[in-house]
Amino acid sequence: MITAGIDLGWKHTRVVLLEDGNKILVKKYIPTTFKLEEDAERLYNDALNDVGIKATDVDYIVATGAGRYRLKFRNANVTELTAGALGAKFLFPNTRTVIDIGTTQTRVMKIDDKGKVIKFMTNDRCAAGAGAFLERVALYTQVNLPDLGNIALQSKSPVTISTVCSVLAETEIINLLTLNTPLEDILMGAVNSIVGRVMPLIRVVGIQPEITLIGGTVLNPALIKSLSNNLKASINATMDTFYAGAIGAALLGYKRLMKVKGG
Amino acid sequence: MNAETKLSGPEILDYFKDVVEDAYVTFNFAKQWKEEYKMKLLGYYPVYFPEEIAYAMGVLPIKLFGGVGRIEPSEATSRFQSFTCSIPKTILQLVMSGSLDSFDALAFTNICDVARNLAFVIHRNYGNKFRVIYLHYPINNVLPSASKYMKEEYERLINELSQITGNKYDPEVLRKYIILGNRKRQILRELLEIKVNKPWNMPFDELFTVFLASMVMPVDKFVELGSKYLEYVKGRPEEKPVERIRTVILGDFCEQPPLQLFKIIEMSGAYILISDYIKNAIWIGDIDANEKDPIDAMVKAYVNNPTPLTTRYHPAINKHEFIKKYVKDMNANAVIFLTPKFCEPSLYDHMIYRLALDSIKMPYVRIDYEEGMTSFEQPRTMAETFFESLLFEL
Amino acid sequence: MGMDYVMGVDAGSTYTKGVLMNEDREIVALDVTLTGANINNAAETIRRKLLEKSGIKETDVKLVVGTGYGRYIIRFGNIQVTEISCHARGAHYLFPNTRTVLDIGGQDMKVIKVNERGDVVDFVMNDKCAAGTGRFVETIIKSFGLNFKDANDLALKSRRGIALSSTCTVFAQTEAMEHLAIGDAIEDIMYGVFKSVITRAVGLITRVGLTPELTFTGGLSLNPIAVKILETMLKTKVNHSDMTMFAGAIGAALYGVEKLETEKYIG
Amino acid sequence: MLPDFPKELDKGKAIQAQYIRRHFSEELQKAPELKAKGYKYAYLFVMGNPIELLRPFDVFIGVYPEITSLNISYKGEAIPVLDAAEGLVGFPTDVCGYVKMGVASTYMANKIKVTVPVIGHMPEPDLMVLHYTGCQVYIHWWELYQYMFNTPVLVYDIPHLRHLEDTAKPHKEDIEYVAEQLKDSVPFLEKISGVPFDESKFKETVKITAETWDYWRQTIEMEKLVPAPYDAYFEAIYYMSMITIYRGTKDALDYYKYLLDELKARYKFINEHPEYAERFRLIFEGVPPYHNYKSFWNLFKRWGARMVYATYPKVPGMELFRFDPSRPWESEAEYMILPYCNINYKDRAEILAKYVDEYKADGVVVHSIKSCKSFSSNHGDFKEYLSKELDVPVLLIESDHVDPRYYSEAQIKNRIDAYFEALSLRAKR
Repeated sequence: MITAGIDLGWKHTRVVLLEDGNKILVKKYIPTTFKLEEDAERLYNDALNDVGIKATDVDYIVATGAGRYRLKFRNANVTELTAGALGAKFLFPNTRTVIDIGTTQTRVMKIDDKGKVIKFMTNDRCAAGAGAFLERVALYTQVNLPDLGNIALQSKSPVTISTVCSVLAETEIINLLTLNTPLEDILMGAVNSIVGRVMPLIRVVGIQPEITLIGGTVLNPALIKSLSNNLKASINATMDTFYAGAIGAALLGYKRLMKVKGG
Repeated sequence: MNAETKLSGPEILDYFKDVVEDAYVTFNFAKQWKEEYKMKLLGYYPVYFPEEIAYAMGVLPIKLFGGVGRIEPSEATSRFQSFTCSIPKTILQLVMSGSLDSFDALAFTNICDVARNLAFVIHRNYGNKFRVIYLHYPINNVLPSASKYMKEEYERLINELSQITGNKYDPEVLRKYIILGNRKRQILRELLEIKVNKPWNMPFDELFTVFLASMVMPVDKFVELGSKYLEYVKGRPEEKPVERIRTVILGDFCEQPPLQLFKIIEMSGAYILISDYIKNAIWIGDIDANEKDPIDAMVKAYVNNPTPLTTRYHPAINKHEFIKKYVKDMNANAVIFLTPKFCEPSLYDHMIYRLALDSIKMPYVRIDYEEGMTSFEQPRTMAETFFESLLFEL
Repeated sequence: MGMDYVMGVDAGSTYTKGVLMNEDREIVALDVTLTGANINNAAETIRRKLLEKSGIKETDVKLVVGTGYGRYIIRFGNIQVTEISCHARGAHYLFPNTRTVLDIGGQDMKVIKVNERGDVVDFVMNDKCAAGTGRFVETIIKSFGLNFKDANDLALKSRRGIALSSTCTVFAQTEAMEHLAIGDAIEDIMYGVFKSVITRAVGLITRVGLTPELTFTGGLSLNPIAVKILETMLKTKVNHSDMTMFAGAIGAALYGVEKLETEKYIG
Repeated sequence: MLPDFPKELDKGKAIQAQYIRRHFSEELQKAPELKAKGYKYAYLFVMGNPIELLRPFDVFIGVYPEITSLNISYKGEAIPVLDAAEGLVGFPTDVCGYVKMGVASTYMANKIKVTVPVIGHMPEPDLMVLHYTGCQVYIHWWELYQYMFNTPVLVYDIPHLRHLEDTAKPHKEDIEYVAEQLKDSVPFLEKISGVPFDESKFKETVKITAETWDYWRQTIEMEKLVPAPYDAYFEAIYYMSMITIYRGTKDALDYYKYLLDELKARYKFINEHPEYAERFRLIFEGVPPYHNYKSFWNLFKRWGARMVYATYPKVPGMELFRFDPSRPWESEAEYMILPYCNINYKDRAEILAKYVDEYKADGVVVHSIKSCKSFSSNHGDFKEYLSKELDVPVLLIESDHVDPRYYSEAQIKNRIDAYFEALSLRAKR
C-alpha cells in the first residue's frame, strides 16, 4: 500500500512516498515559487518517475503545509504541526518535543508516545519571521544560506542581538556591519537571537527529551549547536527530519486507510 | 410605520445583517432612527454602558464596533502608536473622517488606559463636535461608598445627557426602559441557550450577528424583531450533529473579531458556544424594575454583579472558581483564548484563567487577532492543529 | 586658482550613493553601488568611481560629507549630517519648489517639511513598528522569484489590490504569502505590497501636512507603480526623477559647499 | 558634550544610591528574619500610594515591583528575567515589562527558588495594596499576585481626574469617596498588622511628607533658572527615588533639604563656568529606557542639551499639589487622585504647554514606550498639539522602559541627531 505526503511550504515544497506506513520509497524537495500547485504537482510526478510508480498506484495523498488547500488532487489535508509531530515520531520514536523554525512561524510541540500533539506554542506575532530573517541576514552579509551555519560556527565572541523584532534585528546587524564587526560573530549572533526567541516557547510547553528539530533549519549546524547548548540536551536533526512534515502526512494517510479498511 | 414587522425569519436575519454592516462606517440606519425617534445619538466605546439611562434621557445609544477591516486608520496612526490595539485607532479614524458626524455624544468608561486616553484625545481635537462623556466605574464594590459614588456618577451622566437633549429626568421613563432592556436580554439569553444546548442548529456567526444587531438598534425595534426571530429559530427543523468540539471563547471582550475568524474556528472542528463579546451584551443581567429608585437598581446591577468582567476588579469575586463553573455549565471540552493584538487586559485574564483550566485539565490555546487582519491562515493552522490534537486518534 | 570640489556620500543600508559637486553647486559626477557587508569598501569604491568618471584630482576635493546609516564609518569623511537634513537639501536642489519631501529608504521612511531655502522645518519618521519598508518590498519580490521590473508590470495589471497590514512589514509579508496560499492573483498581491507601503507613507504625510510641491526620493521612487499609487491617493502631482535616489548624497555635497563658503568667508 | 559636575557638587545621586541599596539589601533581602520579627511586606505602586497611612503601624515594609523591575533593567540584567517571565511564568510578549519582571522576580525568589539578581530578591507579599491610580494595568497586575500567591488585596478605588470644566482639580465627591475608603481600610490594616491604629502618628507622617514635598517642589521649580542647575529628567530620576521609597520619613526630608543646597551651589558654579551651561533647554515627556539609561542620556548631552522640566518625576505626585496636615485624610485622598497619569490627557497637554513657557524650553522630547499605554498611548497627539498648534519642535521616539529588546539605538540616534540639526537651524533663524 503506497501513500504520499506533500508539504507545500513557503520556502520548500517536499514530497514523500511511503510504503505500508513504514518504508520511505522516495523523498524530494524544490524551492517554492509563487506557483504553489504547479511546483507541488511537478515535484510529485518527478518523485513517481524516480521510483517508477504510476499515479494510480498511490492509494492516498495527504497535503500539509501552508499551501495544503491548494493541492487539488489531495485526499485529505492536515496541518504542518500535526504532520511534523508524526514525522518526527516516525524518524525518532522517543521524540517528545518537536521544534520547527519556519520561514514565517516558529512552532514547538509536545507530543505523546503515539506522536500526537499534546501541547503546542507558536511565536508571538512580534517575533515572527525567524526563518526569513536568517535568509535576509545571508543576503546583506553576502554569504550563501547553506554556508551561513558553518561560518557562524567559527565565531569566538558572538554579538548580542536582543530585539525580538526581525526588522529591528536587521537594523542592528546593518549597524554591526558598519562597525566592521567580524562576519562570523554577526552570523552567530543572528543564530543565537533566533534560538533566544524559541527558548521561551520551549519552556512554556516544557522541555522533555528526546528533542527533534524538523524543517528547513536542520541544515544549519550553528543553530543546532546553539539550541542544544541552551537546552543542555542533544538534538535529533538529520536530512530526514527536513522532510518530517511530508513523512508525517504520508503516515497519516496510511493510518486513515487502515482505519477505513477496518485494519 | 415600519415595514420590518411583516418580515419572515430569514428576512429578519438579512435585516439584522444590513443593520450590523451599516454600523461600522456608514450609520445610515442610525441617522434614520435619529429622525424617526426624535432622539440624539450617542456612540459608546465597549464594554458596558447603561443604555437604559441614555434612552430615558432621549438619547439613542449605539455601541461602536470599530472598523473591523472596513477602514484603514491611516490618519489615526498619527495620534496612536503602533503598539496600541486596533479599535481605538479605527474609532478615531471614523471621527476624523466624519463618519460619526451625525452623533451628538461619545461615551467612554475606565476599561483600559488606551480607551481612557482616546476619550480625551477626541475631546481635545473634536470637543466642539461631540460631547465627550467619561465615566469611572467603581472597583471597590464591597463598600457602601462604592454604590454611593456610582450613583453620583450616574447622576452626572443624566445631567450631561439632559444638557444635550434638554429633557428632564423622569424615573418612570427609566423604569420603562429597564423593563424593555430586560426583555431584550431575555431574548438574547434564550437564543444563546439554543446555541449552547444544540450548537449544530445555529452557526456561531448567525448568533453573533443577532447579538451585534441588538447593540446598534433601538431597543423596542430589536425586541419586536428579536422575539419573532427567536420563535422562527425555535421552529426550525433540526440539523444533524457532527463530530466537533464544544468550545468556549474568551478574550474578545472589546475589540471585535472578524466574523471570518469565527467561521474558520468552527470549520476547523469546533462548535463555538459563547464568546466574551456576546457574553458582555447580557452581562448586566436582569435589572430590578421594582426598585424604588430605578437608578439604585442600575447601580446594584453593576456593583453586585457576580460575573467577572475583564476590565472590572471585584474584591468579592474569585475568577478561578468562576471559570471552572463557567466551562462546566457550558459543558465545554475546549477553550480558545482569542486575544486582540496589543490588548493587555485580555492577556491578563488569560494568565489568570489558564491556571484554573490547567487544574481541571481543560485543553486551551491562545490565538491572536486584529480587527483589520486580511488573511487567516495562521489562526486557521493553530485552530486546526488544536482540534486535530483533540479529534484524531492515531 | 582652480575650482574646489566636494563629495557627498550617502551610505545607506542597501545602496551607497555618491555625488561630486563643484563650488558652483554643479554636479560633475554621480554613482551608486551595493552597500553589502562592508560599508567602507562600498564608500571607497564610490569615491574611486567618482574621481575616475570626472577625472578630477583627489587634492581638489576639499571636503567629503557623509550621510546615511553608515555616515560615521566612512574613513575619509570630514563631516557627518543625518540623511533627513540631506534629503531636504537634495530634494530642494532637484526641485526648487519642494516644500514636502517623502523618502522611502531601506530601513526608515521619512516625511520632511522644508522651507524655501531647503532647511528642515519639521520631520516625522515611521513608527518603530513600521520599520524596514524598502527592504520589505525587495525581499518579498525576491521571495516570489521576481525582480522590480516584473513586480511593477504585474502590479500595473492588477484590477483589485489586496489589503495588507500597513504597519508591520513582517505581518505584511506573511499576509502576502498567505494570500498566495489561498489562491489570490500574484498581480493583486504585488499591487497590495506597493499599496501597503504607500498607505504607510500617506499616513506620515498627513502628520506633517502636505504643502506642495511634494518630492519623492529614495530607491522606491524609481517604481512607477509606487508613484502612481501615491499620486492617486494624494490627488496631486509628485516630483520624481532618476536623480531622486541621489537626493541624500546631493544634499550632503551641498552641506559641504556651504561649509567651504563659510570657511572662505571667515579666512 | 556637557561636562560632568565636580564630585562635591554631585553628591545627591550617590546619597540616594546608598538609600536604594539599603532598601534592597536591608529591607527586602533580609525578608526571612524580618518576617520572623513580625514585619509585613506590603506591595505598593509608585504612583499615588498611601504610605503615610501604613507607616504609623510600624510593621509594614513597602515593596515596589516597579522599582525592582527598573533597577534590574538599569543594571543590565533584564533579559534573563524577561526570559523567565515568558518561559517559566508564561507571559505573552505584549504584557507590560514592569508586570513581567515584577511577577517573575517574586515567582523565582519564592516559588522555584532560582538565583536572581540581588535587587531581584522579592519577598513573598503579605498584602497587596491596590490603589488604582492612573494605570489600569495596576488592577490586573495585583490580581495576578492574588491568584499566584493567594495574597490578601486592599483596594482603593481612585477615580480618574475626568472632569473637563477645569484643569487638574479633583472634585469634592471624588476626594470624599477616596477619603472614606482610606478610613474604611483602617480595621483591615489593624487586622493584618495586629497593631492598633494611632491617628496622631498618621497626622505626624503627613506633616513630614508635607515638609519634604515643599523642598522637592522647590528643586523642581529651580529649573526655571537659566542656565539650569541640573537635568530635570536624567538627574531628577535619581533624586525622585527618595520621594518614592522613603516618603513620610525623616530621611527623605533631610535628603531634599540637602539636595536643594547642593543645587543652589551648582547654580552659582555654572554662572562662574559657562562651559557647564546648556545649549538647548528641553522638556521631557515619558518614561526612560532604563536598560540603556546612560548611553541614551549621552545622545542628548553630546548636543549640549539639558532637560529643564520632565513629567516622569511627577509620577509620584505633581508639584502643583500641597499636603495639608490639618486635614490628613482628605489631603492623602487628594494626593492619590493627583499623580501625573491620573490627570486626564487634555489637562496633561495644557500643563505641558504652560511649562514650555515657564521653563523657557526650546522644544519637547517625547519618549513613547510599548509597555505603558497610560503614559504613551496618546503621545502622537502630544506631537500634533505642540508642533502644529503651538509651533514647539517635538521629537517623538519609541522604545520600552525595561525591555531592551524594543530598543534600537541606531534608529533613535538618527532621529535625535536630525532633531538637533533642525533645532540648530531654527536657532540660527
